[in-house]
Amino acid sequence: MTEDVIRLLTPEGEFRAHPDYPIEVSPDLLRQLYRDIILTRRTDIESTALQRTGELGLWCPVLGQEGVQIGAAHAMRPSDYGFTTYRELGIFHVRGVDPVELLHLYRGTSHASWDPRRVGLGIFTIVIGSHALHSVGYAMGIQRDGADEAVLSCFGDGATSTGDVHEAMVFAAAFNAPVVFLVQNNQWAISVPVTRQTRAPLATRAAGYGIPSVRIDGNDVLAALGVTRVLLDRAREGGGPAFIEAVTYRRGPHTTSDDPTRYRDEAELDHWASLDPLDRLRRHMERVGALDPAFVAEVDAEADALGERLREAIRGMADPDPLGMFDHVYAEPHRQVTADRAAMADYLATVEGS
Amino acid sequence: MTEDVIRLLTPEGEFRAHPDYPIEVSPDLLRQLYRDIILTRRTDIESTALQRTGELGLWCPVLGQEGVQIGAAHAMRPSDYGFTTYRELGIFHVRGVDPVELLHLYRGTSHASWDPRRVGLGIFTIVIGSHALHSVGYAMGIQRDGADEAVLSCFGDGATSTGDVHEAMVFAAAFNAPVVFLVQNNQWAISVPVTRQTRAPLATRAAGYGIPSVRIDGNDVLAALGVTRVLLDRAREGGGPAFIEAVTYRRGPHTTSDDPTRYRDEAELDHWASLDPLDRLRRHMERVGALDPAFVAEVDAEADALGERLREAIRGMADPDPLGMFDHVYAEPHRQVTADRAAMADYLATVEGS
Amino acid sequence: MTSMTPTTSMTMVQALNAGLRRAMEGDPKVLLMGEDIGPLGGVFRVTDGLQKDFGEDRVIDSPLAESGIVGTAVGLAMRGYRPVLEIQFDGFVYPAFDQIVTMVAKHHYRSGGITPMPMVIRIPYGGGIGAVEHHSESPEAYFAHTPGLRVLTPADAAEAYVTIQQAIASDDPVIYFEPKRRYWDRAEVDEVSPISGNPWSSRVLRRGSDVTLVAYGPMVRTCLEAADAAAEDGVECSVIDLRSLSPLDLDPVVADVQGTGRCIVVHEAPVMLGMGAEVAAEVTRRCFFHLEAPVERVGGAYIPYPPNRFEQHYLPDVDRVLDAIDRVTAV
Amino acid sequence: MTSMTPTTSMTMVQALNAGLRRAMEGDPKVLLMGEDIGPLGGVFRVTDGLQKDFGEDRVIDSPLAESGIVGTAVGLAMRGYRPVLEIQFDGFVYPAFDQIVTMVAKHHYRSGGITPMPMVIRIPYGGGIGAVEHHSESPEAYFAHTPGLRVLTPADAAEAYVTIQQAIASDDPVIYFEPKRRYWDRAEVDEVSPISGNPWSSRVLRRGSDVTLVAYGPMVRTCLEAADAAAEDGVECSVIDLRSLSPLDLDPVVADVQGTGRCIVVHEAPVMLGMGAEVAAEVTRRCFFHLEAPVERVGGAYIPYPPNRFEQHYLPDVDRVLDAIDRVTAV
Ligand SMILES: Cc1ncc(C[n+]2csc(CCOP(=O)(O)OP(=O)(O)O)c2C)c(N)n1
Ligand SMILES: Cc1ncc(C[n+]2csc(CCOP(=O)(O)OP(=O)(O)O)c2C)c(N)n1
Ligand SMILES: [Mg+2]
Ligand SMILES: [Mg+2]
Repeated sequence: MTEDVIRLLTPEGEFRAHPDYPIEVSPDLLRQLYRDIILTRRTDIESTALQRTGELGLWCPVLGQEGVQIGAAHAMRPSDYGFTTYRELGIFHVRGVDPVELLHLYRGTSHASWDPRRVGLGIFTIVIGSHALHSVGYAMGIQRDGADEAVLSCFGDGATSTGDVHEAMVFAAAFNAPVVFLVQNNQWAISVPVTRQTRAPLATRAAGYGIPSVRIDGNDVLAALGVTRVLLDRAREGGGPAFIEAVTYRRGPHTTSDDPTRYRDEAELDHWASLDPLDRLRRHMERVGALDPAFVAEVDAEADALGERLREAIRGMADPDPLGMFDHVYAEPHRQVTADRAAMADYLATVEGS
Repeated sequence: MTEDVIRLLTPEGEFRAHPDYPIEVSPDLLRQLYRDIILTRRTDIESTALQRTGELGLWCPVLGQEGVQIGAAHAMRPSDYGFTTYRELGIFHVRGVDPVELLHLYRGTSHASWDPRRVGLGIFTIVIGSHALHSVGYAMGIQRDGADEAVLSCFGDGATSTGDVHEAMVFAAAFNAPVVFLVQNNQWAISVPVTRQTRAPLATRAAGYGIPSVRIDGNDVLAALGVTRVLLDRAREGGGPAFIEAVTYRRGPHTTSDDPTRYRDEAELDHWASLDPLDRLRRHMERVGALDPAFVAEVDAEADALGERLREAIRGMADPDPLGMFDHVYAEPHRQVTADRAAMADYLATVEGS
Repeated sequence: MTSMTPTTSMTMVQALNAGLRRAMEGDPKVLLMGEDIGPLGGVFRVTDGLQKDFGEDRVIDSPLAESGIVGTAVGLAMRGYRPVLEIQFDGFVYPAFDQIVTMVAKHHYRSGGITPMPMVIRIPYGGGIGAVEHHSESPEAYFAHTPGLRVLTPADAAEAYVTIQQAIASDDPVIYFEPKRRYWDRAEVDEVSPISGNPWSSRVLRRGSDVTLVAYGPMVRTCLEAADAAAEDGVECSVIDLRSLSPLDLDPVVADVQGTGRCIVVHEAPVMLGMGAEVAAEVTRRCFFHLEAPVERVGGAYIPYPPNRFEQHYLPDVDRVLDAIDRVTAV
Repeated sequence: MTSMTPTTSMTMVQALNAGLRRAMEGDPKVLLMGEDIGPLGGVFRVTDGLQKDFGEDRVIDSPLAESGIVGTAVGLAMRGYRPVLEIQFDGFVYPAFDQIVTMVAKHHYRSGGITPMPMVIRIPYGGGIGAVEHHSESPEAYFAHTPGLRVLTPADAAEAYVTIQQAIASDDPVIYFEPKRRYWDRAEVDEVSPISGNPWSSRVLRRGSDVTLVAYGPMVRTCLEAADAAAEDGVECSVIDLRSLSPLDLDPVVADVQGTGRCIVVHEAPVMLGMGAEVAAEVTRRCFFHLEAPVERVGGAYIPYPPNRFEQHYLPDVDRVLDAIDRVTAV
């Protein structure tokens, strides 16, 4: 399943250059990637814990998919734009989303996960597949602006079955839009295996639209970085859309509400745990001597601080002002909203008064 | 554009056997196909004329596409089932739809074009692409019945952009449904050229779902017959879905309301007129001596009779009983419909009474 | 209920599961399709164990595509099957809206009565469970405004057990809205008696002389509780469960309002063009000279379903209903 | 209209074309997208000549995919563009329903006010032109029931010229319903004066003391004609054009009904849960002690739009409105 993929880092941590996807692997880069994985993983763990204690309503674990996410996010320029699903903590992290900001959504105080203008990342939607079209439209806007930018559009294997992802590919090809689609094939859409979505590798879908595609090892952070960078560059230069299938695995439950024991084997999990993207990176860093104990300790301390900050920010966070729910339904005043808000204000006043 | 296609009959009318698509070309078969094209073309012409004189509200000419339609329809067994668009007169004809029945729809007296149980053909929908899913569902039913049947699912090049056609391919592949998709790539979706829907040949779409595909010369009635038959047989035997792109051309307007001079060149038309499917068949029949004058005259007479029958049946056809519009909204009684019908009956009685 | 028929205490989830099972046992043409309804048993476990017992051909885990689920079901129905579909959450029915509105709703009509479209589309709906966006919506008015569909919503487990089977038995397509916040409420379910009764009618659950409360689905329990509370204040309320939103049976409401002269309709969906608008318009037309006060509508504000920390304020509750009772009795 | 401003006689198609042109001239961020809107100029020629003058980057012939059209427009709007989309016919908006309801309507809200969604979705709607299936529907209630959208519908060419520009100028998404049977009606259009007025309000077109007729889009002309006919019989009607279905401005209706005591709402869409339900419910609430008769609703039956040889009976016409006037004045 992972044999026919582009891979720059073997499971044993050996680097193998690929002529089409050149990448300069400096110790600084390695340390950056290492740090990003560690911090992403810490937020993931803390968020699961916060959900368990009732502070969050839900959490979508990312364990196992950090490699592709962090690699791909580093392939983006600050001026590029991204669209993702809920399960892309690695990308959120690299783009500079504050996890506290993100957790507002899972806390239930806000639908908005961050300010897209600051991080160059559209707020995500839970409606599967639908943002693939937004990506293409945004890329068509870039084209019309003549800007030197491109879009990274991420979705899951399940999403590839939706009509919207198809129409996104059709539009991207028709208008030669500067967008790179990145499918994280994590083998499952909740309880449904990827074999129910397709019997050919997902990467082969692209050719039918005249879009080039690449299948990569999604647990190899360097492959994700190298391949995505080449394809984003190509898109920026007018080369048009491209498609990446990253073969990876969701090792946690679909969400904290899920019970994966109902549908999958422990053995599968063990196999993929042995391909862990962090372990692989660590092995490589050890090989090249880029992982000194001081650095490791520093990152661990940073992760501890992050965890503590998260817990403090979320625990017992106050509920919002009820009337806040009427804000921003429209950009301009709307009679029905105004009236409903006034009625609610009156009602709340009565209730308080009584 | 038509060079890389499967073709059994050259434009000059020469037959060239293909090892994968064996076909026995008897004089009887040729005469049958000839007759079908002539009669289809006559209904097409008569219907356009009936629209021009106001007897029909609309008509969708089929000129140029009769080859693929009649060939494919002959590949079906009576027990097979088909789903089509509005522009498939050749298929309607071969399956035994009475054109008078069909014209009810364009006359505006009925939405239903025929009794699907009799002709093994779902009534068509104008909502582009949506019936591709019905085809797959029907085929899943065949599978569950363990029946020796298959489905032919026809749509246009424009339809391939819709989410529903994509989801139909996904489901067909996932369930290995006995369905053959047949795209009539007639180069245009109203005023939009096929290059706006795709930059790769449409036939290449199929591989991404793990579905085999064939690109055929859509103006070659024998290729349509031979290829469709092999793929329907394969589907019936459990081989799963297949996909055919028939490269052809709509030589008339999109509908009688359309003005194609706004968007396409005369030269294109001339080119495709030179590839006319009837001319090609005729040339072949002349070569093999299967086109004697008596037969030609007999078919012409049959066509004349058909034309006259159509004109007589349609011209001045009475409007339906107004209360008929309340019939069949539901299979079982429904309070709101009953009430609205009663109110309308009362109202009509008042109006008549006054 | 006073008879000797043995009953079982069940949650609504269990009742639906039992009802589906019985329908599948009774008719081999009934099959289920949806996302995650197989080994997982659905995210709410409504189909728990059914794939194990009826096989993968009758309990079908679909690809992730709602238009695909409904569209292929149209084909299955044309072939003589009776598909029962699960849409995972209310907010994910929209990709299937085209198939539902243009095909499911219209096909019997457009075929001139030749091709029935027996299909049930189950949709867990409504708020109150602290869910994330798109998991708490009440889109029932879209469907009830669409001729050709039937729309049914059970208020409790006993109702769910019976009406899911009646929906499946209907030759018409039924949008079956399951009030997810009531999924875990228990009721006594009679699994023994033959299924009977007309699901396409309203149910009078309580009679009172002062105010008529009209609700359906999740708000029925809320209204029953409000009626209890009002009774303590000396205001006697009728409570009527519409149950079927299409057809809409207002006869019992009209009869009751002719006595009480006061009517309140309660639902979670936005008031603007919600079911309450139809009830108010039609009850007013039929009770014009009996009404002491205008029909009052209690429901969602004209805003998208808010983040869940707002939902206690967004959703109608007992206090909001009592407030409306105060208003109509003050006129 | 009595001023010296020069006006031009235009059909509604021409007025829309002129309005689009002016909006595109005024703001380079405005762009058009849809099926067949380029060289063909749209099946109704509303965009005739615009691609020639503004180029293929601003007048975009899309692939055949409605969800794709609306979904990519969402991305364009996020990027700062103001897309104006054409859905070819009412019956083909449903494949885009998910994008409209879950994204277009909610995005400004869900982004916490950061990302506006200025977008106009033009939809030729309604019947009366003898069209085939799916070409005559009136789906406006679906959209007006959806918080986050604005819904506008012009009744004549002069209105169309102005309000299409106002819709484009709005930072909110607008579903713009064009009454296709009025496409070829002419009116005097003022292309000179600056665009002014509040489109999100109802217009009183005629004042009469006996009955208030409320309509929008295609039925405005029908009501004006009915009012003329009624006047000959001595019944004086007001005629109010709602114009905006969301927001819905019932103030002028309420004020008028407080005088007339009688109100009739007319639309093509099914009466059940149609705009008339909301108008009836709300006008009754606000005019409870002024109404002499219940608010009457004249509209489509609870059936799919029938084959066009039935449409003269299906569609409300002057006689049906007069019949309703008889009914309300008889009370
Ligand atoms: C349109 C839609 N249908 C159903 C769902 C419910 N749902 C949430 S996540 C999910 C599976 C998604 O799988 P995939 O695309 O592979 O992403 P992953 O969760 O594996 O990252 C489903 C079915 C949804 N959110 N949206
Ligand atoms: C969902 C939908 N959108 C738009 C239309 C309007 N329309 C009717 S036919 C057509 C073009 C169809 O092109 P194609 O699929 O190539 O079939 P052809 O007409 O060429 O046979 C369009 C856009 C429609 N019928 N349905
Ligand atoms: Mg997945
Ligand atoms: Mg075509």
